[in-house]
Amino acid sequence: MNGQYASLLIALPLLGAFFVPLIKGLGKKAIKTYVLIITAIQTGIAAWVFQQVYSTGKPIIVMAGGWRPPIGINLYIGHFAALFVLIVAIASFLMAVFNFKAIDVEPIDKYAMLFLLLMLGATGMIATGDIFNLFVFMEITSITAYALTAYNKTGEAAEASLKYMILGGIGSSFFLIGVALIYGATGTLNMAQIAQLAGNIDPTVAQVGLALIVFGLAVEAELFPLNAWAPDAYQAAPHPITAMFSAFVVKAGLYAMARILYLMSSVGTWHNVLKLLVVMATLTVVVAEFSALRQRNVKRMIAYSSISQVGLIALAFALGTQAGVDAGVFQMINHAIIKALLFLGVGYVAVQLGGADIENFHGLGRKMPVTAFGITVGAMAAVGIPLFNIFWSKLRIILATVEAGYTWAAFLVLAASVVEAVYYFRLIHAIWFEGEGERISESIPLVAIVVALVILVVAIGIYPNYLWSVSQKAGSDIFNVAQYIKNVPLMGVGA
Amino acid sequence: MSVPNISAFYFGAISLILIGLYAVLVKKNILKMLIGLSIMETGVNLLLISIGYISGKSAPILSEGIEPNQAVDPIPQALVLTAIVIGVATTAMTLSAAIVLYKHYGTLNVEEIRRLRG
Amino acid sequence: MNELMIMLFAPLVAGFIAWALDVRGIREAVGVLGTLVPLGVLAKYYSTIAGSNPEVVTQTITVGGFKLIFQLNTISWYFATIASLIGVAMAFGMVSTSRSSYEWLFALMSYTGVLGVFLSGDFVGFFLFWELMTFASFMMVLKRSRHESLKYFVLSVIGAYAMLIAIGILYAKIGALDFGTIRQALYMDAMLGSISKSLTALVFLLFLTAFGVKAGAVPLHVWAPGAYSEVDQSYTAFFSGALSKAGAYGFLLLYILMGAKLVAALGIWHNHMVFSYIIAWLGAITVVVAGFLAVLQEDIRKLFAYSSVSQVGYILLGLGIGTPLGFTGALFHVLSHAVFKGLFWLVVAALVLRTGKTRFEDFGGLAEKMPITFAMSLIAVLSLAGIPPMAGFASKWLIYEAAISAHMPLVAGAIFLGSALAFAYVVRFLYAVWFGQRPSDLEDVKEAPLPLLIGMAILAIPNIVFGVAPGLVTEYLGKFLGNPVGGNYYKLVTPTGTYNALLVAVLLVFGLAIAGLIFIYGAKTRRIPVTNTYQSGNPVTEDYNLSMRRNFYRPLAEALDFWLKYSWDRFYERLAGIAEDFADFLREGFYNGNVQSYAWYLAVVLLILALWGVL
Amino acid sequence: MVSVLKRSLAIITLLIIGYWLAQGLAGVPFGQDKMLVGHYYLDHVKEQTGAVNAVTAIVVNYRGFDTLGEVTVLFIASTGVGALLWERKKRRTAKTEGSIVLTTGTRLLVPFVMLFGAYIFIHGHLTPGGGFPGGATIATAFLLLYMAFTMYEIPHKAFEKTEGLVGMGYVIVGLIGLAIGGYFLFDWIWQTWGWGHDNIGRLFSGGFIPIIYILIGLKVGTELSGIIDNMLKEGVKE
Amino acid sequence: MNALAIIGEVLVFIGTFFYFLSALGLIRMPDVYNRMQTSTKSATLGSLGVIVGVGIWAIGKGYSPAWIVQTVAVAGFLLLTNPISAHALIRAAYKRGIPLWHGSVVDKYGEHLASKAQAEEAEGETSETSEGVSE
Amino acid sequence: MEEASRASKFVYTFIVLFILWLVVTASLDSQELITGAVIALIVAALTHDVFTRAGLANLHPKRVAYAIAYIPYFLWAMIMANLDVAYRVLHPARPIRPGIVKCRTVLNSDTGKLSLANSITLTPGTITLDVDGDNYFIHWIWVPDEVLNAKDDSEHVEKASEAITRPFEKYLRVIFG
Amino acid sequence: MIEVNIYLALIAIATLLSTYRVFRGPTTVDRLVAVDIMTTITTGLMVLFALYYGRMIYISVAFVYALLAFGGVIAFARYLEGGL
Ligand code: NA
Ligand code: NA
Repeated sequence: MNGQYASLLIALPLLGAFFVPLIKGLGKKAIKTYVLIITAIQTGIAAWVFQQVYSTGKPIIVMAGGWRPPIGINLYIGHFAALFVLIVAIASFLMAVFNFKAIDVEPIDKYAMLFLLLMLGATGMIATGDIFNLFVFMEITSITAYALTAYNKTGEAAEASLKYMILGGIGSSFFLIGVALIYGATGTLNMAQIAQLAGNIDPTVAQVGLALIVFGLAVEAELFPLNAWAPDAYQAAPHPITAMFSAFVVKAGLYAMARILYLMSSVGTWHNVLKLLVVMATLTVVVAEFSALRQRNVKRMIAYSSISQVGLIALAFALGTQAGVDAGVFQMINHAIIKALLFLGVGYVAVQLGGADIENFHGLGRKMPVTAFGITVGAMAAVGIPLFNIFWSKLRIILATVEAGYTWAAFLVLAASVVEAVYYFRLIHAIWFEGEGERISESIPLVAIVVALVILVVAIGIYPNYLWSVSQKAGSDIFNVAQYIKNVPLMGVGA
Repeated sequence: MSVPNISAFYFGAISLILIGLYAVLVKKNILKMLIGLSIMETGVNLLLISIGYISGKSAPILSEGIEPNQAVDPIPQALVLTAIVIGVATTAMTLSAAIVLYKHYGTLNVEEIRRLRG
Repeated sequence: MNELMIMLFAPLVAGFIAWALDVRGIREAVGVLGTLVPLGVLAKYYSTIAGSNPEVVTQTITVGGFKLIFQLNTISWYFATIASLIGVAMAFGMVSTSRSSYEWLFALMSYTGVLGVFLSGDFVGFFLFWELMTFASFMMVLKRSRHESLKYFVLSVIGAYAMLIAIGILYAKIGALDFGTIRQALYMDAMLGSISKSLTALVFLLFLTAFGVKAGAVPLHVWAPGAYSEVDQSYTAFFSGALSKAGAYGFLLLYILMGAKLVAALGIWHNHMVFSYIIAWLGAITVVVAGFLAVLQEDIRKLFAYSSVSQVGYILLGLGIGTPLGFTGALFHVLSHAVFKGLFWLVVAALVLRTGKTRFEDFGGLAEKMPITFAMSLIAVLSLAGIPPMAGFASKWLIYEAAISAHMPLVAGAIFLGSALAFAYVVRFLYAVWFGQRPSDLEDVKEAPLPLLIGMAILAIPNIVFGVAPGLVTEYLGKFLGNPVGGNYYKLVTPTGTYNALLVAVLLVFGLAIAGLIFIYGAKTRRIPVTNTYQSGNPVTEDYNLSMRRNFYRPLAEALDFWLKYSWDRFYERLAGIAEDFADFLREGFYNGNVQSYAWYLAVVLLILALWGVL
Repeated sequence: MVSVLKRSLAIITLLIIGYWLAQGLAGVPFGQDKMLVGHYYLDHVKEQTGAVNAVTAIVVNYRGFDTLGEVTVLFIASTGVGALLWERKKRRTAKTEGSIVLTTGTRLLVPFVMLFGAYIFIHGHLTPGGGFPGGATIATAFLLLYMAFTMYEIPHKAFEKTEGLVGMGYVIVGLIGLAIGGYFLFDWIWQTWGWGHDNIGRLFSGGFIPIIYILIGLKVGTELSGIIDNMLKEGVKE
Repeated sequence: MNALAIIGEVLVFIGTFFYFLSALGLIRMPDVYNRMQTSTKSATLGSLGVIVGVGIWAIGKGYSPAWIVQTVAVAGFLLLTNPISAHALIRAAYKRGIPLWHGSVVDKYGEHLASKAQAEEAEGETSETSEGVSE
Repeated sequence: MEEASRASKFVYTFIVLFILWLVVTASLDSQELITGAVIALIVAALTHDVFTRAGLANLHPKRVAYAIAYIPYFLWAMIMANLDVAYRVLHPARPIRPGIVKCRTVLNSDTGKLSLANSITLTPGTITLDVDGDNYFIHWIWVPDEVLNAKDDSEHVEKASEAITRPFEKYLRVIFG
Repeated sequence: MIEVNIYLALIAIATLLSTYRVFRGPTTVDRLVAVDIMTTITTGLMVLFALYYGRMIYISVAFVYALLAFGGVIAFARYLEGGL
């Protein structure tokens, strides 16, 4: 099989989604199983792609339609994309298992389609090498997200979805203005070629264009103060979807922001943009942590926690150093695992006990010990306790931040982390040391997932070497723009 | 070209974008805000199309004797086609959500639609 | 070389096994075994470290792109061995006092953490194990008390993050994380001065915060009384005896890594290094403040908790003196505090286990019921009170000598005052618990169980051995510190004085005799009828009933009222309250639910971008 | 008062933002030739894709990947609307019948509108049409039916299945390209088989463009109709 | 310039003039009903003129005869649809209760609707009473 | 007028659609013709039932002839209508006397009624407001005296129909039956 | 091309007047009528542009436009009378 078969990553979820109407009549269970199978196959393909990229050390360039860039749209599946597409697939697979327990609202066939397309959207955003195609995949992702946010059809769900739509709509419109400006200035949409030409763009155009693109993506990447939609959406969305939002949807936006940011690094005002982003990212962390502090709804609390962690990743990316980007990628992976675990756990509790309010978590250790254990491990990892995975990435980020000269940012972020420690502490205490309860039987597949994720968390915590080397490769995929340009076989149109 | 001299098309496009954004920022009825979003999208599409225009050249359909060097830039037009469809899709979604919202809340006033907060 | 790893992780792995199996008997056996391993490895390396040709045992592993260095050298061996000793004692104690595999897991995890801190030769490992030890000990507290554990946790996290930033700054400036390179670079930079004074001061302040929290230095001590009381008391032996020493070790590290740079940056004031002077005063204040507070406690756990804080203050004080003699004293006190305070806590563990009581007023006359425990506590009392020939005396004496020879009379005064206070509270402990009238519900109290007694014995022996032969310690430390103390195994000679431990040991016989007399006659003379009379101007009533067992030091408390009404505890709580109010304000104000406001946020960001572009 | 302040603030803010955007646009002068990749398309579109309409060639062939995404977006909207407005049983909300003028007009127009829709998407490579306007036109036919007849409903199941099948058809055309030409969405009809090379400018040309546009046209038509259907109904209590 | 071109151009001119008239009617007439009276007809005729005019003009300019076919098709389409939309609009106006201009002289439709409603009401009442009796 | 057979309807629809295809494409290219035939077949198959009731009967030569004759007649009426509009719009006094009148038609077929309504709408001063059975309700911009002064309803209808519907009906009755 | 400009001027005036009615109302139907007129005028304008550029293909654009505008107006009208 040649590298072009990596396009199956796009084709399969699409085929999978389009096929759902034909099996609509088979019943809920069949459709959920079907989704599980599709995500499993997707995981297989992603694993193959990952193996290809990491064993050869070369990116796969998928040329849609057989046109060489910049004539056609190309997918750039380098070290980062290969890694993250795999994460997207795995997370989707796990949540497909969770669907069996968590999703009961009709119409299930629509849910299944949207579920697959959410996976598709994030995959496309991460893989694409074309800036307008990025817009298209971003819209696929966000419109799917809008629909899924509202899927429960409660008033709150619709409210959350509308908020998301309005803010996302503004963001994407301005993103598109930015794309228009950059296109007007360069005459191309191919990312590699834009990177090549970025230095020659009229400085004003470049400044406005870059700022607008970053602005648009920052809405998706949940940067303060553009993230006000996020807690509501996280809270209102079906539990597996919330986990997917946190595990990869927001990351796709974040990655896209980082990718474009670094591609445009030869633009004159680049460093100013970075500074602004550092401020925004730091504020994201601080505000989100403080907002989580007194939440009564645990799902919302973890949503805020997720936002703050994402802010941390954004901070790492905004440092403009290799160390920062590597650390950011590392944190991305770890955070995906942790938040999948946490949202899975919290969602499962909400399903079993009828809500995600903190009262439902009293005595959870006795009621649902394995889930409780998973949530606890997730919480402790999120705080950054050693022997759990986040410790390493957080450490990396702080070191990189101080190294880049943003000691104040490190101060603020860590101060906010103290707050984070407090609210997770409260959660853990509620779970293990408050309240009473009878043992409830826990679903075997979910328990298996929880345990697997816990093992992963601890395994990375104890032996982070492999993942760190992967992160470094993925990080330099983003940071090393010259290599990126070299890797894309531009046919030299207009040059 | 300096700011005061930008073309009428750019001016129109920016105006549409700003009018749309104004509606989003000021109107209390969520449907009006959504209409504002649509106006913004229209403005953006106009902007995209305007960027591809080349004075004195024709549509990039190479029939009726039009040669490649007589045509305007086809790319923005292709992009706008896509953007329009995406806009339609977004609008459909927003309206459905508004319908569901209205069913549950009985209002479309943004200041009353805030059960999720904090 | 893998022994270092085995030694480091044996307790952790043992803890996990104990936790996972959760079978009574096996759990305890595995736990004890796990704590014994490090001691064995350390013993094996004694000759390498302390032999005529001292070698440094180094092991390097790469984790997550960081090179983690573990070193067994004179200092780390010393600290690790102390920790291991307490660790073993703790394990034996826990066999009797703990029924929870949860506690076994985290107790042993914190053991690994402490060992890791001492053995780390680089900041990543140091930070990692520091966090691990903090986390594990926090989990121990969490089990008993939400409030105290939260306090401990928050302060610890603040400390840890302060350290992280300091590490980050050093890394940013030096580009390395291992102690060797950092030390060298900072030594060079003391002359080059490429790292600014203010930045150096910042790093110092951050480390001070980090280590100060762990050592329980005032005003960062507020977590300690609660945390030390609200865990299994066998574990407190380790908590107070070994874990708090990590803070002391951190201060020592400051000297080793940054000493020259700190002197260069912060300067000298009246012949004292400024940074060092700060540490000394931090120690002195801690000694006195915590000493007073210890005296005023009515709960034996709280008493020893404050006592621990006060005693660690001695160590800081000794380190702060900044002379080799000071270091010797401080490091010696690390050992002696560990063994006597560990012993105390095991005694407390035994008392709590057998009586279920913790307040002075509930105790009395237990010497007959628990004679061995009493004997053990007597050793501890003597050592803590600084009565020769116990280890406690030798170390305090050295610190005192160091303060005098460094011309720090105020600091020396603090030591003196601290000792007086210590005497005051241990005497009360001795009397109120062991002598006097036994409450009727304590008639059935039995002697402490055997494992606990073994644990006590493990700690009692060093108290005596290093008390009688303090030269063993000073000679070992002298290798590293340039032999500031002369004499032999039994005799210490400093520039300003001499202490012959052996001679004093002879006097011990008399001491024991006196104790015996007190014990025998105390029972007959103790009954003091409560009359409606006045003592020191205070009426003696039911609720103002001064006795050894109740409100004994209340007049002191009243005298200190002007000061006691300001509580650091309340200060921190108010701070936390402000933070929470701020959080709510932020949350309600920013995420106000109105999507139009949210749209405005977007517009404002665009406006900022625009202004930044237009202007 | 607050409202006036808010309005003025909004206007000031927007004017500054607008000025900033204008500043950026001033660097991309209107009416000038800014093409880089565009030239390539114009120069090669006929021989490489067989389409006369360069925009179509870009949309379906050169940047076909975007269009696949675009199709997906509309599919998502249709699915999402269906999900949000889902009820176990639904009924039209219409209260007044259309007059005979409207109903008869609709009867007359519907076949023609459908025919015209088909015309638009089949001629996508020759005229400014394509799958989306064609599909929208077909949906207009259904819209007219909904307007005129209060009880009218599209055949949902058939439409949903068509949507799915046609979507799969698009992906499969792409996959055939992968199998035959080695690239996803490769135009095997034009480039491998060489069909229609002597027909440039006539209907039977443009490689797979007409095929894809037929698929898109049907898909868009059914999807938009489905959206209309969903929005014109409300749930019925059983 | 030949005769066809001139005819075409004149038609276009007439058409645009009617566009103008149509819009003017929109302004000048007092209520929505009368606005539609003036504007719908003029706009349709204007379109007819412009569109067919373009077709003829194009032939005159030597373009392909397909022009006239296509323009006539568009014109025919407008001829069919414009009155339908005008009808739908005026009906909507009436059904929404927009009152006739005060100068209106007769409203047969209103009378018709009223009598219809009356009949329906009577029918409803009888059925109700009959139900009541049967019980 | 009776309902035609399915086949008749289908063929009729196909023919109309194919002609429309020719008009829309404005081309006689064989490829267009083939495609047009196929599409017309498909669309006719889907919609013939909606499109027509009379089927091929509509193509009776007499009807076609009348239809062709109707075009200039109607156009003329329309031009007159617009001159009338021009007069009313441009006249400074704005001479209007509007009202809604009622007419009755003799036409039976739906298509006929539609054509009548559209014709009315596009011609002098009248817009079809609603059609209810055989009754047409028409907004008239200048209700003439004889209609206004009718003594009863039937005279009103008679006079109004005389003025509005009759002129078209003589053609439309033949064309649409 | 001066002639074309006369036509454009007339069309522009017509559009402006209609726009006035769109904003002025007073009823929704008034606005809608104005919009309907505008769409009709725009259809004519598009055909005129086809001639201006000499591209017949633009006529089909006008056609589609007229069709969609018709659908839109009908939809609004039916909505206003409660027929949806
Ligand atoms: Na959008
Ligand atoms: Na119209």
